[in-house]
Amino acid sequence: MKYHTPASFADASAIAAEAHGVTRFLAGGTDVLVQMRSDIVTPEDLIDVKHIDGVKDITQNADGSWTIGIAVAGAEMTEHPTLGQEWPGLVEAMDLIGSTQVQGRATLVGNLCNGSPAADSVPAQIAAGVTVTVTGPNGTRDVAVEDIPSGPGRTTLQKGELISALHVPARGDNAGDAYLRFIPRTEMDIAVVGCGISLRVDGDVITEARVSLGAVAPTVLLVADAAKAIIGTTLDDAALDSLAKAAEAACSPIDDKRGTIEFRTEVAGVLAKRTAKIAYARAKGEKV
Amino acid sequence: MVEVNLWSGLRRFTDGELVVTVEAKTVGQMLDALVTAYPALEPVIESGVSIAVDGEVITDAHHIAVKPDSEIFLLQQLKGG
Amino acid sequence: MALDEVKPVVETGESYDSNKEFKYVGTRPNRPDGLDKVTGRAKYGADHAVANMLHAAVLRSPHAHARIVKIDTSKAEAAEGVKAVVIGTDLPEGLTGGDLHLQENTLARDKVYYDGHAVAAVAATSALAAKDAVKLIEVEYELLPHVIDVDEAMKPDAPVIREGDQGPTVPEGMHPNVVNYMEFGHGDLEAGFAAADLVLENTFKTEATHQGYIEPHACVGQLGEDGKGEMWVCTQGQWFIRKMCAAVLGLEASNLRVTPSEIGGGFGGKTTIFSEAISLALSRKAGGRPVKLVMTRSEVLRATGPTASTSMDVKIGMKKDGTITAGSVEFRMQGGAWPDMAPTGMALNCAFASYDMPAVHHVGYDVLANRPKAAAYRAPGSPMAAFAVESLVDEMCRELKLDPIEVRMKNGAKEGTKASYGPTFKQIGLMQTLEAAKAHPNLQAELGPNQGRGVACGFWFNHGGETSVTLALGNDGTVTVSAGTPDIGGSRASVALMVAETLGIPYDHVRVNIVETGALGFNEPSHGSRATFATGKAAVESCNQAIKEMCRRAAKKWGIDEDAVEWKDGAAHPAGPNAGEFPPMTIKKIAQSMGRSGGPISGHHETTAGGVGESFGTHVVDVEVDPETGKTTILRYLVVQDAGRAIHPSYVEGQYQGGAAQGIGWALNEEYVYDDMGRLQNPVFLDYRVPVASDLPMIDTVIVEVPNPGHPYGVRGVGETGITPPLPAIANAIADATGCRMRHLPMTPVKVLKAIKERVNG
Amino acid sequence: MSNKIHVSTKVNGDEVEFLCDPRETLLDALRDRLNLTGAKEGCGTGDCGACSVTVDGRLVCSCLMLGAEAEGKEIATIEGMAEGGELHPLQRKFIEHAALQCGVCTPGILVAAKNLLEKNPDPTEEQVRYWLAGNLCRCTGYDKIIRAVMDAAEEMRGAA
Repeated sequence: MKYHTPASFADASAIAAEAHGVTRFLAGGTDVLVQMRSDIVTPEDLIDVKHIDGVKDITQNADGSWTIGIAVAGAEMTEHPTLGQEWPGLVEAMDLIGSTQVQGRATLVGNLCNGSPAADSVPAQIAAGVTVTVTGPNGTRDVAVEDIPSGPGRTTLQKGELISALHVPARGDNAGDAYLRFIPRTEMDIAVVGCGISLRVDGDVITEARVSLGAVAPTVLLVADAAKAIIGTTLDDAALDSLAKAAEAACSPIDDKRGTIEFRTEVAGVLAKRTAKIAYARAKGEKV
Repeated sequence: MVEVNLWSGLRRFTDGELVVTVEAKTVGQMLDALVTAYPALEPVIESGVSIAVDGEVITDAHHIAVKPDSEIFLLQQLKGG
Repeated sequence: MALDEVKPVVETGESYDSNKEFKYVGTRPNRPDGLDKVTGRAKYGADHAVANMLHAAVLRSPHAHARIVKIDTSKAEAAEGVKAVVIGTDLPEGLTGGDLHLQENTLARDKVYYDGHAVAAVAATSALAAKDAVKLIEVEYELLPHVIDVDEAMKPDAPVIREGDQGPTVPEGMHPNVVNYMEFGHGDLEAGFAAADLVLENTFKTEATHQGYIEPHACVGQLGEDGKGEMWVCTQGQWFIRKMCAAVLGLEASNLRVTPSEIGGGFGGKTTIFSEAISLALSRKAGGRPVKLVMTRSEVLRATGPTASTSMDVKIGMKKDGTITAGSVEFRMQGGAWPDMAPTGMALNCAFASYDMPAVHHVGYDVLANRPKAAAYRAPGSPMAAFAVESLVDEMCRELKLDPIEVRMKNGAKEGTKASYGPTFKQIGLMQTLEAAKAHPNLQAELGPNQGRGVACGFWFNHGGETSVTLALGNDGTVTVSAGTPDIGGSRASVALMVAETLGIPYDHVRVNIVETGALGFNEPSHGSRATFATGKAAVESCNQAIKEMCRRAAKKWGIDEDAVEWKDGAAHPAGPNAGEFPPMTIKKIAQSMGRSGGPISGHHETTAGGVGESFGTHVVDVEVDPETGKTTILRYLVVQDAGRAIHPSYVEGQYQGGAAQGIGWALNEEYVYDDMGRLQNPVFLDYRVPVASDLPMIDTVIVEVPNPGHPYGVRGVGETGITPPLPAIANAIADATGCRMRHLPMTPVKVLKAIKERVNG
Repeated sequence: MSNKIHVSTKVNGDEVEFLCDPRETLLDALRDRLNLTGAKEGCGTGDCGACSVTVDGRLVCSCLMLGAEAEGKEIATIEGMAEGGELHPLQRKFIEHAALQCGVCTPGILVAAKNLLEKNPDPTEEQVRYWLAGNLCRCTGYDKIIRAVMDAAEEMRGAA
């Protein structure tokens, strides 16, 4: 295995583009090193992107949007003084991944590029409308997060491409987000079901919403029907019930060691309701 | 002579007897005497049994004394964790 | 040998008066090895490195059951840095019985029996080189049908795992996978059931769990052409390692010197060998270079010794007033692909041990399956048995609207009870644990919606076993104790306390060393809750021997009869006014002059320790179950257990808390999950879910002390009983909270939610 | 093997350097190259925390970081926790509270707990439990560990 420490995204992309064998980018390494250790993947070229300028920065832009460096660790997001006030769901989702130790290294982009349908931060990213900049041999392009994963362990990134920045929209007024997941323990598990919701209210009425579900399909889902079920409502019981139904209807999960089809479907509805309540309360300025 | 209580699964090796009487002063002698009286018990005893003498479970201590009034039970072998 | 020639050495029923006031016993000093363990200095299995050392890696079967057609190791042998490769046929032939089984499990010869079974191993100049070389070994397998589930393995059409291993007690006509059969009981079962107002019968299942010690198995083995070798290894028992490695490799036991490292947890799983003999075989092949072999976590879960999975039928009869009239069980347990590994016999013996019953009957089957060779796990068999019996008792209490503690007090075993497994109990403390549980404030805590409380009792025999201890007096009056039972949870401290108490010297004047096999007589491992009991007892006897010698030296000095000298407070004293007037001669003074008064002074004791006292416990747990997700949260947990006497109460509490935590994991989330191909699906801590810190509340403890008359300080042994009640206690609490009776462990959210929905939907 | 990487780093305040294979983890480097065996490998997958160290003050699993990544960093391990001959209050409290049984998870838990108290000198029981959720202990049921951390925190607050 060759270990590279490029100083620019262009160099990183070039190394990957020219590589002949398996290539991995190394940011936090909390997935890559596990795969190496477990003999699942031993890359021939490992490209450490942490020596590129700006990858550890969290920047709020003039329009209120955020640019998050691709090597920013979960703990750095949690400790940021204002990011979590605007996007608590996104920060909490990232914070749920692994242990305190994992938080010291794991990144949003790594979580996304690992391609797991159960990735905790991804439903929150999708709900928040996060986009990424992809750098490749042919320059850069911007892509919505929901268009990155293409199946378990797979992404739409092409040979030589890597994510070079992550953009979180401006939060704006009267809005809130939340992420909840179900795990059998209190910590240290992979989500059996995850749900991220971001919404905006006008008074008591929900005017915008994005609902995303994890671990219930081959990729993390953006569930338009679930959002429709609560837009225009005050999140009353009927709205919550139709939200749950829409969430359940979107599920096409598998039976595995972590959960059954029946369980995942049922709990997707339960979590959607619980997540929506938190996001709604936050949008209305309540402390949750 | 001492009385030995067997577990009921051993009945088919002892002509149906569940309590047998043998001549012995130690646990080891008691086991030997059981095999002499009922040769079919040998593989069972060879593969390992525990013995309770007066309420105390003994695994390997075949030197322990048995007396005519001792309460003796043969048990499945007990191993600890 | 004629009967008269044999002089019995030990009688049962030795009785010590331990109802005394103690100066050291029962106190909580810092443990002697604490400093090394909080500074990172303590050396565990993988922390050892020696000059010229090679590193090993093991190739393991990806199949649950297959014939090995061909192994080609040539590419691996040619790889850079590789110094030796071994396969099963490199090991000596002709072994039988348990030794053969150990050898087969060390390296498969003709057949692989489970996913993870070792097939070949490489020693190379670095761990990475060894790991790379293993991938170059080519194995051709002929796949065979496999079976994982115990009930499936007993069916007539189940694949045959081994031929010719059926024990003599197995009834004719049973499948060859049934390798042992047990049956025992007493009383008139039918009359008992007839006398009952309520007879309930149900089937319970538990899945295999792993001890989950945090330290993977690790060793450094060195073996020369002359058959002499050394081993550094993390183990519960260095003599067992020596005995088993010698048997597997055809060595003379005393030519192998085994040094135990500090041990990072064992819980029964480190009482046997798995890969240790491989390091020696590789070393011999590599010209005697030392070989380090460290398992990965995934190897630990796939290829060491988890506990049995079970399928259990229980039937109990109860009168309206709660009197239990009869009970019967039939347990089917698999312990992997080799016989006598499932703890069926012990499970049966423990099943009704907490009850005084006029009629009991037990039937058990030991069954083979294509799973790893089971090892002991904390009170082997007892937790599963308790789950089945204590769940059914609780079900009956609920149906008859009786208080679960009162019913246990009404029927509980006590001194004089004919135990369910035959003999008559001496002093035991079950009733006292029930009384203490009843009086505990946790019983008064109010329960909210979706919350429930569960109670259960548990039992373990405890164990004495083969034990050797020596104690040597230093020239300044301090003492060194050489013990053979590795210190897993503070036993150096408890042994030092008993020695300090017996000799009347300060605790920190006693150093307890855990020594290698060349330095002491044989010792069984630290298993069966025996370290503090048996090593402690032998240490006390060693003290007594040294005291006798010290008194003799004083007597000689004083010119009086040695019987006229007594030992107290760390000094020899004239026994009474008639003995003459001499100032006490302290241990320090005797030690300083021992070279001149007859030579070094030591004491030693070797015994198969008798006088074992059983330990009972009662647990009370409060849970909350999320009705929408089926997730159980432990709100409060109480452990009450009879310790006999707590030598170092902090470490007794630690055993109670640790046992409860393991039981909680077993009850709720831990299990071996297999796919259709018989491959283990969760050989990582990510998915083999042991409890984490945020899963648990504080675990309340009450130490009950009903001294064991068979131990000089009343010790019973405390390590194991604590894991037995949590399984049923939590099931009973979940039933209380939800109305759903969970009969299949673990009680995962998936299963609990399903049960809740089925109940709600009728 | 020709592609070994030369790494210069600081461990417990001391400048050190080592050569390692690019595949070797920081844990491998600490244990096998620098003979600092206090950090343990319990799982190799970041699930047990026995290998916890801090890198530039950030708590990490050293099994989830490459040795090569240590270049220019400041690493702290259990071996550096006692200053001079004096135990850190956490180390002392762990012994006093019997917060260890087998002790193999102890170095990782101490390193993690120290990092917590540096960030939050007055944590609640729940905060301690969640902070340490990635440090598995199979012996104690965590009770005495949590008590020892809380007690050490209290003592340190008093001393501050």
